[in-house]
Amino acid sequence: MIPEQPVYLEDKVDEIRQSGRLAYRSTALPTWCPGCGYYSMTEGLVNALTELRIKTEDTVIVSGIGCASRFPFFMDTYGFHTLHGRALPVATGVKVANDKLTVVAVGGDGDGFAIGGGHIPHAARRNVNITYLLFDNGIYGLTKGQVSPTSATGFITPTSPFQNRDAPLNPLLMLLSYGASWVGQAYAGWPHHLTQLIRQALEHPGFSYLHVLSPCVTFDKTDRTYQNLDLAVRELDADHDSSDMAAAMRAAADTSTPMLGLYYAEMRETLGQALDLIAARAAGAQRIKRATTRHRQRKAPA
Amino acid sequence: MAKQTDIQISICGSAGDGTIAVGDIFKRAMARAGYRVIAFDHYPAEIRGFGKCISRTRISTNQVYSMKSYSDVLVSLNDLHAIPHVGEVRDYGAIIYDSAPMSAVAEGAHISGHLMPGHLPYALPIRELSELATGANRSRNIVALGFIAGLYQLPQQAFHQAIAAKFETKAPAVADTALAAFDSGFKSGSSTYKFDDVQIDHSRARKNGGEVRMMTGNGAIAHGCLEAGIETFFGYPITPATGIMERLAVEMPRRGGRLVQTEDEIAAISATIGAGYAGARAATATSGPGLALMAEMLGLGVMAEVPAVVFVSQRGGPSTGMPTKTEQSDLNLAVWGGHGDARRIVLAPTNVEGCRRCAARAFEMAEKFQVPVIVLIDLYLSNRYETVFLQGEDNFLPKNWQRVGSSSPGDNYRRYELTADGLSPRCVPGEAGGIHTATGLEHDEYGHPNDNPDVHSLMSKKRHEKLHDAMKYPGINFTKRFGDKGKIDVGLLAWGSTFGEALEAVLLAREEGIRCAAMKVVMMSPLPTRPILRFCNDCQQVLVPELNYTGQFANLVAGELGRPVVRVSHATGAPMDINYLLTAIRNAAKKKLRSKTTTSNPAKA
Amino acid sequence: MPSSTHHVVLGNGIAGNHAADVIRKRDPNSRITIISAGALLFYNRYDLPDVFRGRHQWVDYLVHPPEYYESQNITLRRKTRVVELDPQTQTLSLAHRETLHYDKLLIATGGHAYIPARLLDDVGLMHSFHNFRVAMQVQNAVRKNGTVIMLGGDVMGLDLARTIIATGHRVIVALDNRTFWPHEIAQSERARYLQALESMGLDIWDHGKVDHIEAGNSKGPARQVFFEDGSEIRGDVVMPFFGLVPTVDFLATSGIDMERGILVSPQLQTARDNIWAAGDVCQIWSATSNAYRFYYGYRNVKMMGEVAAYNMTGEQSAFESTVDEALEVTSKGLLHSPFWEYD
Amino acid sequence: MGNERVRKDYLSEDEDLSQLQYFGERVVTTVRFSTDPRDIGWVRENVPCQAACPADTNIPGYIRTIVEGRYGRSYELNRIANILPGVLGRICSRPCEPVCRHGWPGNGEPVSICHLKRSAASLKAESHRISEDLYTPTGRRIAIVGGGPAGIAAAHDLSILGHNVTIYEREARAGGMLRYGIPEFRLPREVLDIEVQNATRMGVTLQTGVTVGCNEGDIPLSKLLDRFDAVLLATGCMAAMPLPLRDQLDGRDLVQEMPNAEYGLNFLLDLHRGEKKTVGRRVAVVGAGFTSLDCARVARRLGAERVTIHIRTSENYIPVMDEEILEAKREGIPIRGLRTPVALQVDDNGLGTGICFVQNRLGGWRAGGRREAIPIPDSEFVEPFDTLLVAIGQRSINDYLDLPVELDRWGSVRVGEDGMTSVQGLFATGDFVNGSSTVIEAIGHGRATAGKLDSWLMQRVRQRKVVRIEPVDKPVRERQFDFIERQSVPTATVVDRFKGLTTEVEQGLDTDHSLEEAKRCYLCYLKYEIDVDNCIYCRACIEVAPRDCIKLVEGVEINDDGTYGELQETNVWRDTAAIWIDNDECIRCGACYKVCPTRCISISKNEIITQSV
Repeated sequence: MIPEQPVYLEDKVDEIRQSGRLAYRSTALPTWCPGCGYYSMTEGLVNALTELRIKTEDTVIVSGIGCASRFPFFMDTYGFHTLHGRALPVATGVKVANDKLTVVAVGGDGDGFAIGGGHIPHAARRNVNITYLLFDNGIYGLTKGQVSPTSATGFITPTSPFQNRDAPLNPLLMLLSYGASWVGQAYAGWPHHLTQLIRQALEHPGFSYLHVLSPCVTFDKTDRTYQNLDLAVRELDADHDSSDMAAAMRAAADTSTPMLGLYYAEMRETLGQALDLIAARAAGAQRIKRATTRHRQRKAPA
Repeated sequence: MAKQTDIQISICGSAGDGTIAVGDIFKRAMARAGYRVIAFDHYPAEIRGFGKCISRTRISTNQVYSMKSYSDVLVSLNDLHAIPHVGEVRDYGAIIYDSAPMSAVAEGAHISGHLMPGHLPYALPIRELSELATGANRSRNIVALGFIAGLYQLPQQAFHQAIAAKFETKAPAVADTALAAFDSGFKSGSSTYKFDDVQIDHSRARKNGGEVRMMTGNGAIAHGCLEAGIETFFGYPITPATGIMERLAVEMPRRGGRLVQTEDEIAAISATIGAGYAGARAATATSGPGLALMAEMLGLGVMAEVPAVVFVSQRGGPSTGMPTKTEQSDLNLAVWGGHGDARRIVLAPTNVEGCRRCAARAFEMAEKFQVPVIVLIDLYLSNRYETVFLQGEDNFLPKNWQRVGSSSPGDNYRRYELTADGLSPRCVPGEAGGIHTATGLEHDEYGHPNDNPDVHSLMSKKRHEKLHDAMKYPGINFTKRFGDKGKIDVGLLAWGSTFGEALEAVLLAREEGIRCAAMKVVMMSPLPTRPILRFCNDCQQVLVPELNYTGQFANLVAGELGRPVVRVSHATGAPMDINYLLTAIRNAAKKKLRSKTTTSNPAKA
Repeated sequence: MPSSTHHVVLGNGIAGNHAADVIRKRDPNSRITIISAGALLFYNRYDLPDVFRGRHQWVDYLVHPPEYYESQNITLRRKTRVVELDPQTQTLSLAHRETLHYDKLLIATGGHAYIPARLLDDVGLMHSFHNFRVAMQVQNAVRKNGTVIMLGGDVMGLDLARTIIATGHRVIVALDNRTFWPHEIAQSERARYLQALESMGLDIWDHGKVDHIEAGNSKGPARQVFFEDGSEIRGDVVMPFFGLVPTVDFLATSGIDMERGILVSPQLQTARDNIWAAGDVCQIWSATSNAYRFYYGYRNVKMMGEVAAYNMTGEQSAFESTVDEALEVTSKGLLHSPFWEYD
Repeated sequence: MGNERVRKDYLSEDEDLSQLQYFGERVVTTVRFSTDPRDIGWVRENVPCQAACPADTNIPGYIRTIVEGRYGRSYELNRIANILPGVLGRICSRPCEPVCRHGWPGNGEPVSICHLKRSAASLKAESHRISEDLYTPTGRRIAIVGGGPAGIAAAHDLSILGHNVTIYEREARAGGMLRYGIPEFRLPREVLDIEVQNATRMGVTLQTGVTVGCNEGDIPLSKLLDRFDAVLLATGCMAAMPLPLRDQLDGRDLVQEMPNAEYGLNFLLDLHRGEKKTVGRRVAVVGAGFTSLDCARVARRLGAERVTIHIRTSENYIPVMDEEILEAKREGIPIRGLRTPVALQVDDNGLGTGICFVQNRLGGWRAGGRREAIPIPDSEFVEPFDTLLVAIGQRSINDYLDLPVELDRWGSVRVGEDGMTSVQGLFATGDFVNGSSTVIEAIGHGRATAGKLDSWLMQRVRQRKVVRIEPVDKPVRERQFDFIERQSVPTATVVDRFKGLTTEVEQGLDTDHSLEEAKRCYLCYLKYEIDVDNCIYCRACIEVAPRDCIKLVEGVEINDDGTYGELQETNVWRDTAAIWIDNDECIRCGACYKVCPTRCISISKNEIITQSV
């Protein structure tokens, strides 16, 4: 679109250069399929990090396996490309090791909800202060288009040639019930909105889960395409109360018209705080214990 | 008498009798008294109820590394459980039991009917004494303990302190009760005429017993972790490794360390690798089944060159196998487990002291060689107690990784730079200029994915050859020979907990005049083949005793040395049977004699 | 014949052990259990005086090594006291509340030292000598060249006295009407026998009955014995030797005929089926003297055990003592009792 | 015909999503005007046809309106530029077509821009009314000498600007070369009449049959200069270039002396003035321009049996459209190349019998894509003829100037930046200044000079070029349009052509063919731009791009004149500040636009228009 004020591309380019956005990018060109929503996620993260002025060396991006796995390679931050389904526990390890780091786990629906499904509830309940960007395109892209836990019933893929008969998961409902302290949904087709949500997610102290809807432009030409998503998605109602779990769950339950925005957020003790508290308690306990020991030893010889 | 102290006391009871607890007090008291202790408890797989518990403690003037094949004293807190163990008491050894059980017992159900003629019975109204002293029969175990102390005139003070320490977290009344029970037992023990020939050489007890610590293998590992300044630990409960986590859960927070119980072993190793990547000294602990789950992530650690320490305490397998029985059947998994050429460092300490040292060094090695280090022990070593010197601490290195290689952070930094020794400059998140992405994909020096043939061969070479120096790493004897020097008839090549029994057997065999020696091998991967080969060449016959069916270590050695060895495999779930081993040595020695006579004559002619 | 018959022998003495030995020979497959109140394997009490000769290892007193019991498949239950016998159900109740069933029972619990009622208060101050442990205690209690006071002075005591004196100690015998028990001594003969005692080196103390005993003060001898006539003597130990009484207390409810001991036929059969008795515990019917009487001495006791064993395993042989029971004074003027002999 | 569907696509207000595969709604913001050199430079660089057009015709604009079926608007867009669309739609030399992006390597044939111009003119509604933005009268009086294309164009503009304009035309009617040089079978006179009429009817006084010159009866230029505020000379090049021949004495011109030889220009002028012209059986035409072709074709129509065109190089290198050459050949006119006339053979009674050529070989290149011709020694030969027509070029005549006007070394007047000659108030334009050129160049130059003249008169610039930027809410092309063949124009049969001199050869495109042809146009004035704010750098556009038209760039150079320079391409992710659609390569297929997941690609229409200031 043409803005009212004439904007010239090269002016914009200078602006971008000055913004420092590019510093977050690696030199290697992303190898995702052109049009892939991961680009949207990458830019969203890049912009959010830029806005928040988070240093590249203080950022760690952890990925598992799947199309997301290459994510870290396209960022000039610290990155760890791990194993299928293991992004969350590894990220937890990084965060526990160094609370000062901004840790972002990225993964797809297969990585997150199939092989890695066991880790999500625990990252959520521990409220480890990381951000989990889950990229849901309802398909296994890297292995060339098999059904995933979020594939629609009836979806036909090489591994479900006679239609997928499984019901898809409802990740948002899961995360809400897992006790994730920040749950939001974005859409790769709305990059600005996505950026803002990622920013909020990064700012949230605790486990923030951002569900990013995206097509697989290569292996799903029929079901979850940009066209269809464009028509399906809408923003959460303006009056949605993100502190109201019930409301969030109602919204999450409506899968026909996926709603974008912040579903639920609460402030809760993070894993880091918990561990600090434990450390404090332990220090205290030690003092008490010594006292009793002395008492005993006075008595013992009697 | 000049004879040095070397006695083994077994306390047998039912879960809930406080068998293990009282055994614990006993060994701690003896350690305080300055004796060397090794102890191995047997407790049931059942959570509660009437499972059998046996606490065996061997105390000696000089540290020994295996239990004796027999006990000198058996205390029965529960006859039904104790009766089958009467046979493990030697002739003229003592058996202490309750002469006044609370309820009538069926014919043959009382231990007094099962003593061997050589045993010396001490029928003691344990329950009554307990009730007399404490008003309740719950302190039978401690009465019995007191009785032993009294009977053998062990230092009462040491026991008082041990008991006080044991119950320091409980209400004071608890400790008072315990002390009263002990004293009554002690009194009757002292006044009992001593028929047995169990001898304790009090003169040789080190007076300054304080600097000696009593630890299990698990405890020693935890201790080593703490000495190494462990920062994060992630674990998932599994017998027999849980003790490590439980200990660290108490101690780490006090030192600002962070411990998280994860949802499974996969998460545990994942988080450990994550923390290692982030620069923390990180570890996890598990057993065979857990290690199997961790195999994939270990591959990542090797590929991404992330330091991490994994403590593995083996138990009876495969599958759930025998969770409370010991076995050395995860060696293959530890050394080779996982996909791809995933060379990692595997240390297998042979005693509790070794557990501590290996645990601490493991962090240093993981850091220096940028690779996961597995410290492989087994249930026997995990749970057995030994006295450990903390005097003259090895000074373990604080966390640091030297900047090797030419590329320095910021300046064309190459995380996986190919260097002479294969070690690359490591940076961790938070360090400007060190930004890189660690990956499980094959990668070039910068860490960029690259599956070009040259890159793969070069990087594979790097990942393997950087470990050569590990065999030279100071502070641990990766191999050590004991027994006869020079050419010998029989050599035992032993690893892990089994080495203790091997050494014991060798000592016994030497008393029989067999020329033999034992070599302990602490480093399983990479295998220090040179010293092992030298040893083997000194031996007419090399026996490899181990607690598994297939002879995993034997296979490893035979494979790497291309030299035949004799498997002495013993997969019963129990520690290596010294007599079984002794027989094997005798046979080997005989065979050797035969072969000598047949072969030597023509040689002479 | 493969027999699962359970032969239970009460008593780990000479009678019991010889019985067990014979039973095993005659019925190799039967179950044999010997029940002993003591802690040790079978040893020869006749050797116990040797504790004064420096023989302090109980192992040295054993008649059989441990392996013997294994080879003979004999179960020896030590530190086990029988508290009750029920002939109806053929069960024994043991002190630790275990019950034990028997098919054939031999009671050979022997006897224990008789203590005159008036001395019961001072039992704690007296030393007995009935087993290794107490023997050792006596040996420990007696100082070098110390003094042993024997009250009464039966043949066991006199036997011990010989050794004590031989090892350089002093023995004072406080005479009593049970001196020389179980030998019956005619008054006329008494002086001659006392003479013999003195010539053996014993000190005779003839001041009538003991009034009471006291522990001595820190220095000086550990014991003082006061007599009714006010006289007193001092020594390291005071040992009662008033003869034996059968150990039968646990038979109170068993309905077995007893006088002082268990009354048995010449076949050593008690009044109850499947129960025999042998040794110092039993009184055997003597047709010649028309009375139930005791037979003492190693050979008698051994014989009883064997006879009982035969009869328990199907024989019907009778006991006949072959021992001349007379106490004699040797040509050297020394005493000699046939009950001192054993092999 | 796909015609209906396409119309529907582009005309219906409610878009049919299923057919137009693009997503979401555009926020159409207001049109804006820009004088930013980057915008102007962009149009100049990215609309090659318009850049090539001397009259600065908004070619994409008028072609798109044809696609939209708005022929009238299309005609107007043309007229704004060249005032004689119908005429130029037939005889324009089409400098635009060779540069047409569609003709670039790999893109196929250029769009037949010219024929579409004609379609606009001929297909516009009967009721079409032309519109003019009239300025208020200034009272200034301007005399224009010469009623040719340049003069007429200038007159039109000056009159619109509110001046009183008088054209002094020597001939009986206005039109100059259009009327007297170009044969009717190429340019029907009624078309010419209407458009000249349209151009001059807003208060332009036509003084025909009046010669400005020094002979008696003529109006001296000096006098005009007194009577008018300004005088504009637009007398073109009305004299034929003499044929240089060997051993030809000074002053003599064999061509003029010979009864059966003539200069082609004069031949045509006479013909169109109404003279009865005849030619022999064999006609030799020397020369390689429109004139020579016209002469040859006229000669055929006049009954000549063998007409041959002799040229110095070869037909590949002559400044004539291929169609013309093709038509000439169809009419049986061979073109003989690589020969230069060196002499004429004359018989006793002075008739030329043959022309003597020297054989050439091709040499190096000359400016304007012409080739050198290098004579081969001793290679002369003779072509016999009955009639010789020489058309090797034209020149201006300035013997009528009674003022000391500065001339250049070719003898034409020298004009300054402001279009004025060395004489105050005396301006000159068209071929008279530039030497023989094309109609469209004359018109363009005439109008340009008119603008300068106006500025001089009013002492200020009253008009300027601005870029009009209008958002376009969807791509108006589809990729398949790129595969439409260039539509060929139907022509009259040779038999019919020879029935007379007036039968128009090219019939022009009918509605359907016009539409098809129009669809071919890339509409280069559409600017495809990526909004980097919205761009996620996913490169989906690059994936679907039909050519290397979308690039990862660090930035773009800006030339000294403020226009865009080279794109600084990169393939380093961190340096990729933007994904940039290189409009130079862009063929406006809309593929990128349709595939963009975030709809960050915008389309705008960038047209240069004249704005009054």
